[in-house]
Amino acid sequence: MSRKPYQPSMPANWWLKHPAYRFYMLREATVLPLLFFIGSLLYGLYCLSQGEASWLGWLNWMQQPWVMALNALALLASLFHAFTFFRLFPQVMPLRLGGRTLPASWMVAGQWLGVLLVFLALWWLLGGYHGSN
Amino acid sequence: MKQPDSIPSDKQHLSMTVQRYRPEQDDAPVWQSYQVPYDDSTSVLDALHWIKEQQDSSLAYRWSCRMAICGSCGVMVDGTPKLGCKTFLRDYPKGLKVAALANFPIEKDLIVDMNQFLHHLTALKPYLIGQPSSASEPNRQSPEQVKRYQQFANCINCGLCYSACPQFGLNPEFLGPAAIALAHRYNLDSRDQGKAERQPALNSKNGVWSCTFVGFCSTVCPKGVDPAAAINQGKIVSTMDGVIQWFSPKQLDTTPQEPTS
Amino acid sequence: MAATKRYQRSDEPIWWSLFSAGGVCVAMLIPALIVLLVFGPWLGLLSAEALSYQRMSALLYHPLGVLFIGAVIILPLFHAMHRIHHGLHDLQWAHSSLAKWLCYGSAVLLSLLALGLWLLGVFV
Amino acid sequence: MRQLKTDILIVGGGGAGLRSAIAAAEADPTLKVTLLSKVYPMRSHTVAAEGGAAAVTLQHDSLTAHFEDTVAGSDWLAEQGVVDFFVKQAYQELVQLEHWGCPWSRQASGQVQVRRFGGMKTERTWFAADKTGFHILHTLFQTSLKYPSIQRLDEYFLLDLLVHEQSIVGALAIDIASGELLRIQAGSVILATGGAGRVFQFNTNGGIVTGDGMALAYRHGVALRDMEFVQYHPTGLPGSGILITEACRGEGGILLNKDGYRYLQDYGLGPETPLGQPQNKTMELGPRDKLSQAFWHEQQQGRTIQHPQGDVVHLDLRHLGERYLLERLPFICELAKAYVNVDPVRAPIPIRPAVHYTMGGILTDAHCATSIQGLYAVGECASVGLHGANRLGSNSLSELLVFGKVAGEQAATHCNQVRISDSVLQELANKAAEPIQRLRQGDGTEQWADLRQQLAHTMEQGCGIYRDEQGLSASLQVIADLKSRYQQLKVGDTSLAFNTELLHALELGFSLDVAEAMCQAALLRKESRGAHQRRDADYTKRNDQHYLQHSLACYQAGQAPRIDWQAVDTSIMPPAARLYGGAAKPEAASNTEKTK
Ligand SMILES: Cc1cc2nc3c(=O)[nH]c(=O)nc-3n(C[C@H](O)[C@H](O)[C@H](O)COP(=O)(O)OP(=O)(O)OC[C@H]3O[C@@H](n4cnc5c(N)ncnc54)[C@H](O)[C@@H]3O)c2cc1C
Ligand code: SF4
Ligand code: F3S
Ligand code: FES
Repeated sequence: MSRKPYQPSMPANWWLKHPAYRFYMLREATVLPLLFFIGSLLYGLYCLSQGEASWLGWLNWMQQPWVMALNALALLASLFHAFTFFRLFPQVMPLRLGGRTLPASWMVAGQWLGVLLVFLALWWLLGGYHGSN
Repeated sequence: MKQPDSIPSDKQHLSMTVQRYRPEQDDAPVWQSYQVPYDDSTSVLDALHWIKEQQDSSLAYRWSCRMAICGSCGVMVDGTPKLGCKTFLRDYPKGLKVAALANFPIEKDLIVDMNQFLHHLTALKPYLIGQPSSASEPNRQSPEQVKRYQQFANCINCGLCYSACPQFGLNPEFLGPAAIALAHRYNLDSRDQGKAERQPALNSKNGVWSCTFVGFCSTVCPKGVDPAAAINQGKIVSTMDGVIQWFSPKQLDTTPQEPTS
Repeated sequence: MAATKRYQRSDEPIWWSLFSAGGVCVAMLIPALIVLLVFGPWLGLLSAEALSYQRMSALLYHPLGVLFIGAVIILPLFHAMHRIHHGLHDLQWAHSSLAKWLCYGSAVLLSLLALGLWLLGVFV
Repeated sequence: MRQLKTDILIVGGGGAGLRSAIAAAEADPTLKVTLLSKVYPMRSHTVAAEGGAAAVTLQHDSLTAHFEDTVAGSDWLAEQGVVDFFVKQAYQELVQLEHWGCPWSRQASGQVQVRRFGGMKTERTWFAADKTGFHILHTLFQTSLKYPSIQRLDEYFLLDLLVHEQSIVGALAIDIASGELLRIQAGSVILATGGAGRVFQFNTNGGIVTGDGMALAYRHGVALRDMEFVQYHPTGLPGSGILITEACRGEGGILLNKDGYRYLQDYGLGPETPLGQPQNKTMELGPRDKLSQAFWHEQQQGRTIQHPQGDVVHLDLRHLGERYLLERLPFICELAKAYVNVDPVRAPIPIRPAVHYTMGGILTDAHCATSIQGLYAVGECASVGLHGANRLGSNSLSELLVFGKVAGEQAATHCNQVRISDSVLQELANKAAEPIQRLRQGDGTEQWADLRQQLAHTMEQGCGIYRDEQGLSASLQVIADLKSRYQQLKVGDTSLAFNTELLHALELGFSLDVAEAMCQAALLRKESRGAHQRRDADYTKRNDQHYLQHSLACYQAGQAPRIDWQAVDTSIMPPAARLYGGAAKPEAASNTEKTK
């Protein structure tokens, strides 16, 4: 038989082979540091339920250098995630206004504005004003 | 590699490494390098022609229109899927590697088996389903209505997006970017009433749900089709479809699986 | 083309919806939350009193606190476990439904834990 | 040798082949329709058509007007009965395509929009942006998937027709992927194999356009009609020949020589129209033959522009503005940027004439039937009689649809029941397989690529925009020589799977026959008409007295073809002068009166 198709297979490290794939994997990997932060929150939740001393212990724990370092990583990861996620949004849900599609760049900018507003709101909620007096 | 005599000395040349696979003698693809003359307008396809006509007439590759519209000439250039006729040597002054499209079985040299792709395309009923408003006159469709699906109608079936998509590489049953973009094109067409017939395949595991939004499919698409957008819009459609099915009492009895005939 | 293949509806819409909602929360809320909670005191954005036990339990054990739990713990959990589930497939480490059970199962369990802790705080 | 039995075999998956497959499947769903093509259908060259498809659409337009434009465009060499049928059917066919989902460009009201096209009095060209052929082809291909009776053989190459006692009984093909031969028994066969533009050096055609079907029918005794008429498109890119659609001029693009002068007014196409106000049949919207000839004269007089890839003139679109260009001519912008590194928004596009279309082809009657019982031909490979000496842009896409339908229906009703014993069929198939066996074993010294290069070169030299006796004779000599060298061909690739070298060699064999028919017919047509222009002193004018006739090239093994002549149907509109630009106005009006 003259036909003998060569079946390619995906090498285990395929995701290292192209910048586009590395970018993708990095995006997916943002959830790892995120999980650490969620863990921290769960721990905090537990401590809060255990009374004041325990809560203070958690606050202290959160200021440990290694915890801070990992959470700093989580911050970077969440920002990177936001960067990728906001870019996808206009693709998944193109918004139309009066028969025209809203430019993607506007939608991305709008979302970053949202992040800023959320920050301010949360700051206010957590008592950011206390610091200012 | 020694420079063959037939290269005009006044032309620049570079090294083009081409993947060869001769099913009748090779067990796996091998690489072969050629010194190729080029100028500002030499495309990868032109270079392949040059090799075939001057160096090795057995080199096999597909092509037809040489103007980026027939979709024949997809190859991997330095690991990225490209149309050979729309990729220019001037952009690779240090040389380049040309291989068969990734994720497809290689038949010979740069020719891959496209049948799976065609099969997926067909599975999604990519044609208008429904009755025209009049037998003898065209349907009306406003430019805005055309615009809604036009982008997805521009697919030339080149398959580059399948080579770009690792999910297709991992799971060849995944219907894939172009096929889903085409289904989406018809679903968005104001003249079409076939969504219900296409949806079962799209709703399935190998439909929109195999996609993890790698997004590389849209990056490599030579026609700006943005299949990633089509698929991920399709995820919303599929989710809504599921919700509707869930809440509609009539549908509760019937299984969501449907024969596609 | 008389393919009489039967297509089975995927259950992904459920996970994907949770994943997407979680994705929005992670992108919108988590950066601000990390900055404030982790670096807030350190940067002087928040006073020590702001994060006191009294204020925090008042805020969190407010009936609306459950929304907070949902937005910064539960949905992000599903977001993360969804990506891990697909990541395992991408890395060709696990294709089995076991991986799926483990991923979403742990998201469910941890979510229940979070809710439980919250309820504990609210009612005890 | 594998075997297959089918009712209708269609060779060619372009617009013509697909349309006839659908027509056959609709005519009788119980018939087995087999669609065979050497490339996947959507790779067929119909995909490259940019401009549009013609049909009378607007209120103020009329069938008579479309008829007149086509006949005048053909320089009275069209079959008028056929043209009459065609203009009446075209609209319904375009509507049919709309019903199948073709994304035609629309007006704000939702109605289909029409654009101007060269040689047409009125706007009547339907278009889908500047990718009309692409959208037509994909719409047809996708629609064809609906019909269970259509079975495709993708990437099968037709080697020969099997003809028994003047009736078609099947065909022999090769499965390109495996190199296996396939004997197909068929009740009727439709050839829809496209044109032969690749026999020339500069052409707008894809690599597959090598005249295969023409040559095969011709070798079996079907005449090739009007082969001397080869259309040069005035606007191809230098080097590649890639087409820059006529729609650019329809939208208002202008042609400039090296002095920035709109030279067409010097060639009977004036008066100059104001910028941004193109007028039908005037200046840039004159017919293709006239425009290509004007380029030739400018070149002779040194008024063309030097470009690294040869002499060019400029196609200027800048005044149309970026937004309009991107909406109406996006593909042109893309092509110009990629292939000549010019952004049409900012700079004029260098262009030159390139061979575009073969008006002639396999002789058929008005129902697409050839002289072989059960063998039909349709599309660019056929000469049904629509285009005569010069095709009008946008008539051929409509032709594919109108006559594709006719061919499909005819093939379905006349699916002939020739009884043939298996042994006779096998004998025919064995004989048909001989050439390829010979090529496979060939141990000569000649390279396919060299011969093809020389063929293309001599055609450009001797059989180009302007021809004369000396040049044509020289080309015929070269071709005869190439044909004998062809016997010494060596196919270096000995593999079976995807042996594209072998296929190129076969195509070259077809091309040589077709090219010879072109030159021989051109040599004997001692007049100038439409796309056929002679420079010999006595032949520079149209000569109705002697040459208001079709040429028929009849195959003669081992020598140049015999040329017979066939009367033209001029029953509706008697021959008149072919006028464009300002000169056409009063004339056109009186014509209309005459025929109404
Ligand atoms: C660049 C360009 C632009 C054009 N623009 C327009 C326009 O705007 N308007 C207009 O009206 N016309 C236009 N034309 C002309 C028109 O597009 C063509 O005449 C028409 O598309 C030809 O269609 P077809 O179906 O006859 O052949 P094709 O589309 O060329 O198809 C031929 C088919 O035959 C098959 N085939 C050939 N040989 C073999 C073999 N040996 N074995 C098996 N299969 C074989 C091929 O695989 C292919 O499927 C244009 C042409 C070109 C080149
Ligand atoms: S979507 Fe783009 S990349 Fe994919 S097949 Fe279509 S044109 Fe090619
Ligand atoms: S690359 Fe693949 S995973 Fe989805 S977005 Fe594109 S189909
Ligand atoms: S040859 Fe047609 S797309 Fe490249």
